[in-house]
Amino acid sequence: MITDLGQFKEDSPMSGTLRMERMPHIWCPGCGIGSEVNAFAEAVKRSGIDPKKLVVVSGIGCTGRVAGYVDFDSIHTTHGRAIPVATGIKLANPELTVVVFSGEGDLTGIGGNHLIHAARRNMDLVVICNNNFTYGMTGGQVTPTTPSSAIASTTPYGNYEYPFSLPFLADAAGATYVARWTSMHVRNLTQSIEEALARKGFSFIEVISPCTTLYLRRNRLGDGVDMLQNYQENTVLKHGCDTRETAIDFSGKIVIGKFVEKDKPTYLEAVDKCCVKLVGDDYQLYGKTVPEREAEEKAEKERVAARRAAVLAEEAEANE
Amino acid sequence: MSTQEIRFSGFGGQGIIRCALITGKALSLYDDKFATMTQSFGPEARGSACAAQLVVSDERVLYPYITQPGILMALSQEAYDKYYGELPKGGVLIVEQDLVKLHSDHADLALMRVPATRFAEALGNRLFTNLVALGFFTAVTEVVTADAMKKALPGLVPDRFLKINLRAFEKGYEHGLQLMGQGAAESVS
Amino acid sequence: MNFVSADPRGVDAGPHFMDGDHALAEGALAAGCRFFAGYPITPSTEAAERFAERAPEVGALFIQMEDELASIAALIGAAWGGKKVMTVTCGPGFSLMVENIGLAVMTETPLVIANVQRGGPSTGLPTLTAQQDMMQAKWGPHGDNAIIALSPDSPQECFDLAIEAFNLSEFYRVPVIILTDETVGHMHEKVVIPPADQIQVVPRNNYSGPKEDFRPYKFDGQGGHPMTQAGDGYNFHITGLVHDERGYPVMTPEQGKTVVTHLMEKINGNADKIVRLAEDQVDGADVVVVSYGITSRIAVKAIQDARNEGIKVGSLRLITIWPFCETRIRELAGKVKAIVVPEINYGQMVLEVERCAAGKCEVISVNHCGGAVHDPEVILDAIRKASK
Amino acid sequence: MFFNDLKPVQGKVHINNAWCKGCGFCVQFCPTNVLDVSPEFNAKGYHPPYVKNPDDCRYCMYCQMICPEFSIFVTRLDENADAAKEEAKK
Repeated sequence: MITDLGQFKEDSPMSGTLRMERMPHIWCPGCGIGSEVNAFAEAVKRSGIDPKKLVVVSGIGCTGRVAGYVDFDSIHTTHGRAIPVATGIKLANPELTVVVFSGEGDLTGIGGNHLIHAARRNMDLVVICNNNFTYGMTGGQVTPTTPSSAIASTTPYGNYEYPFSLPFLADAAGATYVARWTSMHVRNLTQSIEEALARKGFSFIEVISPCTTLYLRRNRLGDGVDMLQNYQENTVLKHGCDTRETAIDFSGKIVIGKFVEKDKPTYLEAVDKCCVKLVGDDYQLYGKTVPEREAEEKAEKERVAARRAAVLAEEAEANE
Repeated sequence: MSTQEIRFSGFGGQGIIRCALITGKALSLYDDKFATMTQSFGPEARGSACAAQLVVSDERVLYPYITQPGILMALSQEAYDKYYGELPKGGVLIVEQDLVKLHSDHADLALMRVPATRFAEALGNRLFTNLVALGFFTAVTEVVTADAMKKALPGLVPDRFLKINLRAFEKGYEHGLQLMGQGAAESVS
Repeated sequence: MNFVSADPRGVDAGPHFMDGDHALAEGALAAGCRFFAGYPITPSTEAAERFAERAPEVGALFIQMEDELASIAALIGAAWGGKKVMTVTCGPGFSLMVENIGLAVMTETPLVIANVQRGGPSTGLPTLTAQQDMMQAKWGPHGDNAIIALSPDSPQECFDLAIEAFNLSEFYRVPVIILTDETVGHMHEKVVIPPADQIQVVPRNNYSGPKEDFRPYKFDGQGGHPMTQAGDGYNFHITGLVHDERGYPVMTPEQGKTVVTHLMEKINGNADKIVRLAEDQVDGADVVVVSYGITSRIAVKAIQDARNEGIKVGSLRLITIWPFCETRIRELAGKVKAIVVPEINYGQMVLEVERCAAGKCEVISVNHCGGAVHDPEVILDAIRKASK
Repeated sequence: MFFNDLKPVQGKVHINNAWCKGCGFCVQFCPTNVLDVSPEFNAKGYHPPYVKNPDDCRYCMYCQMICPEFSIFVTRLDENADAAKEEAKK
């Protein structure tokens, strides 16, 4: 046990990733969001990307608070608008890696239109969607993913709406990377986020997560530990699974895995292509030609690879 | 201060708005006048009668819309039907000779008729109708100089059609001068 | 304010015959705007089209977003990504943007929105003119907040005020709204764009000191505080919640007061520096016509006629609508018999004028519910009545 | 190759009781049952975990990853290095 909090903060592997001065956070006991943030932090570290060039954007809600806790450039936007804000920041400075970290109510309810259009454009963003089947911050109302028959404060007699299957939605809208994990699958999640950070295009990662205070309690599903055990027992790993087969029942099995990974020009690549055709090779965006930007990107990629190699070597050494 | 109010009208696709744009640009950029151009937008401006208005003055135009046009160019029957009543006594009425059937001889108006579409077709495409009409308008109204009008064309007609548009303009212009030489307004009887 | 010459890439110098919407886009490009996100809506669309057309040659980026909510959100992102940003819309779209105008006010994000007003409420009169959004421009977002609004009366002024809007927006880190209307937006006139070295722009003021001293905010009721851009290593955090100077949420009434007071005072407390008016024969006048935008041009016609009848009438044209020219109206109210307020709405500015006049002179509203400009005769009648 | 010769890697768990909300994830999911729920309360009234079987920690860091409160981390136990560090401190 550690008694010196200052020392703990300093020694914690999360220092440099979390705004330690803002800890402890506001999330409930047994909530999965913290575990996801661990996975995210680990993925960022292993990815080798320059933390200075990473931006985290959140919407509103419990998961919306992630932006406020991570020690990167971060924006806590209005409800549902994380993706368009992230779009703006990415397009304003294409060198940045932009991650949207928000909840399913925020991203697929009020912000649903933005999600499908960013996916359609193959906007170069990583979207991590915490799906806990409820609006937590406002007291446990039904969301677009709440399974049929589940109880929420606004479906007190059971949910009679049809829920979204988010991987299917993202896939249908044009996302080029789609995966689903649970907050218990922190290792797989870390790997998925790492892959998403390293690639170009619209990546959508759904993370099924327990809302202990509201969803679990109201539906008599036990506590966080019970739910994580449930995730352990009732998930089926199916990489490449047809996203039409990823619907979630109230008590059925949950399909997890990496469902989609494909290459398609991103929005900015499409802009470049069109503009070079129009203006010629000296076409510039924000004063830089395409070859100039490509050279910079290549150089940065090499630095990223070197940093990543160093992290992995250090890890290997530690495990010797 | 002299202020002229001009209405260009016809059916959609005849290049009516373009006529007003070219004239407005010519006046305000090359003829040292003030010109304000307005047009109707929205569903009512699609198809049917299409119109653009130009207020021309030696001083800054304040009220941007026309109150009573002194000149009406009507390149379609519908446009003529709709707008000719606005003209005051002595107003200038320019109509497309083949497309507009007149209701009367308009004895109290200065009536000018131009076979713009026919001339345009002779030049190869009826798309040049508006430029023929504009050349004619320039000659008969003397609101704007032909020089300014020709300078205003680049940027307002596609580059590859600039020459032929100029020819269309000149064709109309010459026809106008000819008509003026014959003794001002034509009287229809 | 620090000025530099405009980047010549964005300046299409020379005389043009263009409409107000196009001039807005040209003004934005000249001011250094390099990011535009928007959604088509009559009568503002031409500005978006112009920006889209010019973006590749200028090296700017245009994106048509899925709706107005997304457009303004993208602007906030792009502003913190380091760019000067703009969108255009009109009433119905502005209504959708209101949410994130509030966020921009709260996060002190510089951005420019042109609202090319059309008749309302709701879908209203999409292709016809109005000035019905004056109050919405200020009171649209919930909560107390202050913005700056400017109103051009011609395409030339659309260009000029677009540059001014960016300059004010950069300095005060506040959304600036260009409140124009269908008539000015669609009206073609001569617009002279000066060469780049004659255009003064306020560059983005980014912090460059030590990281530990970096504060995205300073609640001193003043403008000029530096911001930062993503990627510079300062790890900024911004939120729509009430926050401290680091940007971290602090949800107490005391902090709420600190933040709101700053946001209001930054604009209202500097009204004397921000407000621009165009006055004509106001001193010694019996009657003053207070108007803005297209209505001020219509009013001049009435004013000239009134002067020909021997009435001593002055014109006060608001170039800056918000903050409202409170001081000037108070002064005038003690000196003139009456103030005549023509506006293309059911009576919005007149409420402000009445408030400032505080009963010291008569205030006559000449309203017109939208869809058209006034008949100058109606304004003339009001001036005649006011002079008696 | 003789696996018998390999010394198992050992980790050391660092727990921050102050932030713990007693969710029990670390205790429940530790593959080698290093941790247990403490009978003690922290300031917020939760039972934080404590290291019950320190020798069994294999430095897998799952507790660190799953802890939603960022209240646990694991370092690799290297007795020689630790001793050297202590020495350096003195």
